Amino acid sequence: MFLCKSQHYRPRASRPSDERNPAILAYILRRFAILILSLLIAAVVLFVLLRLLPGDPANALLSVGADQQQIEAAREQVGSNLPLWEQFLRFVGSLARFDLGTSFVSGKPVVEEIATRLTVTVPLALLGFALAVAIAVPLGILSAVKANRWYGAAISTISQLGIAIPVFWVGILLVTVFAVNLRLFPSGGYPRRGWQNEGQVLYALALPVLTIGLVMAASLIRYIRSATQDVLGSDYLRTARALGASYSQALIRHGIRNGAVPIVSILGIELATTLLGAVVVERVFALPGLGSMLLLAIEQRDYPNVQGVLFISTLLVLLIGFAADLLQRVIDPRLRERATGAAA
Amino acid sequence: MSALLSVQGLTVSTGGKTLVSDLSFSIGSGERMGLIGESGSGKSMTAMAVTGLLPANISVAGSIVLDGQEVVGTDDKHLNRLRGVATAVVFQEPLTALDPLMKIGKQIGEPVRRRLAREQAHAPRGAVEREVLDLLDKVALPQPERIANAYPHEVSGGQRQRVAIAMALACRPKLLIADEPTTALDVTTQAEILKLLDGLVRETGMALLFISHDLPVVAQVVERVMVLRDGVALEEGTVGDMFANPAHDYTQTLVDAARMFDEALGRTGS
Amino acid sequence: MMLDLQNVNFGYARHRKVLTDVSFSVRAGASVGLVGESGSGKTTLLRLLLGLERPTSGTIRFGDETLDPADSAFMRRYRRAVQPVFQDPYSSLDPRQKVLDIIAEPLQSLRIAGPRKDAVAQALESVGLPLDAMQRYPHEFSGGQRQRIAIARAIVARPQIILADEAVSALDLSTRIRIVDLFKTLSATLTLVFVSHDLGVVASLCEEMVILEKGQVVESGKTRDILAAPQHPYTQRLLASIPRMPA
Amino acid sequence: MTALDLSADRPSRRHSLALSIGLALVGLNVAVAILTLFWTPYDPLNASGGRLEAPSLLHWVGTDRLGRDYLTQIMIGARTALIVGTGAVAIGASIGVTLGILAAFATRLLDDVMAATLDILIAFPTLLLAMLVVAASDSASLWSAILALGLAISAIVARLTRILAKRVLRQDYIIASRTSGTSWPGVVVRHVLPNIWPTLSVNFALQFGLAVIAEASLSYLGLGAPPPNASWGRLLQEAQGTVYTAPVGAIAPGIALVALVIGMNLLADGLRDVGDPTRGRSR
Repeated sequence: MFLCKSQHYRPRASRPSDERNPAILAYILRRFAILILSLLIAAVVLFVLLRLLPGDPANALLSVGADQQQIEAAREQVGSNLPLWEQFLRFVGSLARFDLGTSFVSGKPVVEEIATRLTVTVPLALLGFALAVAIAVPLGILSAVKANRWYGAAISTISQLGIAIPVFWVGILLVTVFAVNLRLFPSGGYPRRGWQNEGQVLYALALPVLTIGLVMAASLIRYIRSATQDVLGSDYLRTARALGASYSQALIRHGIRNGAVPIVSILGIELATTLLGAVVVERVFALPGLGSMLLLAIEQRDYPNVQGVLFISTLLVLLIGFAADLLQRVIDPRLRERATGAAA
Repeated sequence: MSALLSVQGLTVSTGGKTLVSDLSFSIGSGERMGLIGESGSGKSMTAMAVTGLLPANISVAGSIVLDGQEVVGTDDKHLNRLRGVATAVVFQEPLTALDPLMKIGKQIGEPVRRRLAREQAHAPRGAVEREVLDLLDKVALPQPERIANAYPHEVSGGQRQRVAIAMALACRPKLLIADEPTTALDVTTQAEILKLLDGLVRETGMALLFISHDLPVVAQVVERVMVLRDGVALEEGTVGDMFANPAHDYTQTLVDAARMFDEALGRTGS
Repeated sequence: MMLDLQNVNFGYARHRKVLTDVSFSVRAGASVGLVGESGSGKTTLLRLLLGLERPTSGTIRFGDETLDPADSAFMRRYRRAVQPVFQDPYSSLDPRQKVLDIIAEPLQSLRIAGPRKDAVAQALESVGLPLDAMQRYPHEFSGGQRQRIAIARAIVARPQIILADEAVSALDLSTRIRIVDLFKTLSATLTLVFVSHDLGVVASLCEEMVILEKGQVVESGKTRDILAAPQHPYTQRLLASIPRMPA
Repeated sequence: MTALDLSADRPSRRHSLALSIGLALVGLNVAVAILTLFWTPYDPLNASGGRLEAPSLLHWVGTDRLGRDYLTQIMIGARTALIVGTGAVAIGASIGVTLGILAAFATRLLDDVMAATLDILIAFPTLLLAMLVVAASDSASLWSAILALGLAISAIVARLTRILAKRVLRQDYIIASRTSGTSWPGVVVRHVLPNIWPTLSVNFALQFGLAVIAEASLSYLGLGAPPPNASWGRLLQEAQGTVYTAPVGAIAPGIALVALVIGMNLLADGLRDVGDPTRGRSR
């Protein structure tokens, strides 16, 4: 009654997926091309917008009352005397070499300054993001699974409220409660010697991280809730249950991966948002990160710094998107197939 | 003699709307029964009620005794010991019924593994994999190895439904519930799947609850049918009796319609 | 000849061919069934006949003119002469329009003179729907009634040909038989091209049929003859696959 | 099959409640904004009491550090928020819907290019873009912020419109419309716009809220409307410095902002269901 085949079926042993590898490779290449193209477009936007800034960038080098000769020399130095297209080529060329110029104000290379600032912004964003995920995943799933209970409804209502609250106001409120009333954390500031004193850095970052975590969690919960609802209503989950898998077994075996597909791309966008949300949060807590560098640069009309910060943040955002897209394809075989066709 | 499945006064309702009212029927072991009804007749509701998988906002009253165990009002943990043991289900839409992200071999392996874990304390190495291949072979899928390594979207609709049947077979259930298993398929594929199901049910001696809107399809695989309309059972009887002498006007309409299309085709068929 | 297809081929660039050398013709007043399963190319064929796509090669003739989607003067005449009915009674009616506006759309777009409300009323009557249906929205109707509305829209401009795409497949049996009857009545005065996978429906509705498999015509002719003695193995298999009522 | 139809049974009472609350919150905001054109409790620019006074019968929310009435400034902030939200969404909607419809109708290649470009544009952070535009404009004016936010919204709206329009274009009633002889512009006006409008309008409300928040953030960062135009963001920034002595100032403008944003979202949710003849049916 059982017609036994001689060979044994071993999962992953024979690999028809090898045939698909070229498709994945083709996708990675195409996606990389889009990444480069995006960076180019970003460069154009930056270039155009910066030319729109009032006045000649050379002015920043000059003291009041400079004569024509000094002005010419300064323009020569900055390159603003060249035709626009040549300025653009120079600009792209130096971006490609990661040469972001030197600050008009401090005279230091922009890249150096950015690197220092990133040691504040990146940990802030990553810790805040991790906190948001840690809050949102269990609560999002709970609010979908227990939608008919009061706490399920309460979670989704609170998250609705959460997306209507500006991040800086949450920061101010947290300062009011934890720094002013309870005196548990500092209301702002950052240790002078940075990461050489980890304890103090973490102490200084506690409230900012909590601020970002809470605000991001509010919007993440909604996405995780809806992804969970999709999984819960799916036919494959019903099949698994009908064939004897328990609720939690079915959710773990089938739900996590399927739920992850939409979530991964959302997480990419949210991580990018977190990074940029850090700009505002840094201001609330007076942290010397990328955001405060940008604000200061705008105030001082320090164009190389403005340009550098904007370019680096765009690069980071695009890289996150790139990674999220690839990760999504690792999880979902259907997307891998489609990679061979034209752009979706 | 106690029936394998005994449904008594089943009433399913949600938000004041009654979907199934006071339905009673039973299926003995090895027996094959059909539920016939058009959309909104409550036939799928009934099947889901038997598995105890209706959503929480739908309330069930009456009694469903499956393999000696009451289903209505029993908590999920106990029902889990029935699902996949006493019953297994094949659903209508083979594409969505399978997990799109899991290879077919692994998906069939899940119920196999659960059954082996239940039956014996220790399963020999490779037993699951061997049985998955056997099952693929049993539902007449070509190149079982290749299919086992493929994802659901990589095989055809008919092949996917064979996979779904293999998953149900993996449970070795006493009662197989097939909910419109061929409705989403082409006619030629439908004929193949019906033949396969018929053969498998006869070979294994499972009981079958076959749900369909299509009279001739039901007639091919079951002995006894019940006609549902708007959640109410109109009549019940053997296929031969009922289709020859329908007692109810509605059944008569359905039979007449099916016969009209049949006659248009002439007598060339089976 | 009302419609005449000669060596029609269709394929999307670089992808597999959908239709290969399809030739058949439809006489005025005839009822022709295009029968095929999924992947047979029957839906693509219908799109070609509706002038929504252009054949890669080959010609479709309407009367003594060639069907050319780019020729707007011709297309206006053609659209007036040829009207479709689709499978899904839910997606074929705009959910945000009243039935009156849905049925009147061909009159308005084809700029057909005359009192619109009267024409719509007449169309509703011929499909067996009450006149007060006009002021209601599609979701207030059942699947069978929606299909009647779709048929009313198709006949309101008094076309010569109805192209039906699986027009009864989504309906319950008891409803299906009534819509088939309606098509039967219509086909007395109209040319009917009925695309379907359901041989039973086609057999009870069409005098002629064309059997398609994988984009090719495998057999065509009088329905009676094909059913009595199917020539092609595919037609034989298709016929043998249809479940029958027990005798 | 049958189970699907049941899930569409949603209590409509919840929606009418949402609609009333939304209407009340947004209505109050609009009323206050209009009122400020004719009357405010005090002169917004000059001191009318002591510095950092606590809330009292004379000054319901107290005074700021220059002794100006706080309630007056919050009321004018309502006007600013409304102008920013409306202006940004108007710009975003008109550019976005046009582009989205064009992309949905474009040939495959052009559509691919437009879709990819929109994805890239959306990847650019709205706030950074706004900061840049505001910095690039001569003086930090309200209009440059509105323009920047409007452009950012237009990319999001365009992408959404494109997806929604493509979904509608796949429906059989579009083919029926075309074979009825309706021209493409006619199809857009008769079928596409009415069918994508419910989802779009909800998105507009969401974008309105995000624009209000973004403007507040810009003002908070010191890049917003210059002083005579009170903005909730700037009020909050000023209040942060005096949070030890006058905590009310750091709370009241935030509540006003959150109320407006939530009100807008509730209003849109409620309106979508009221204006939908297919409400209660899914398919």
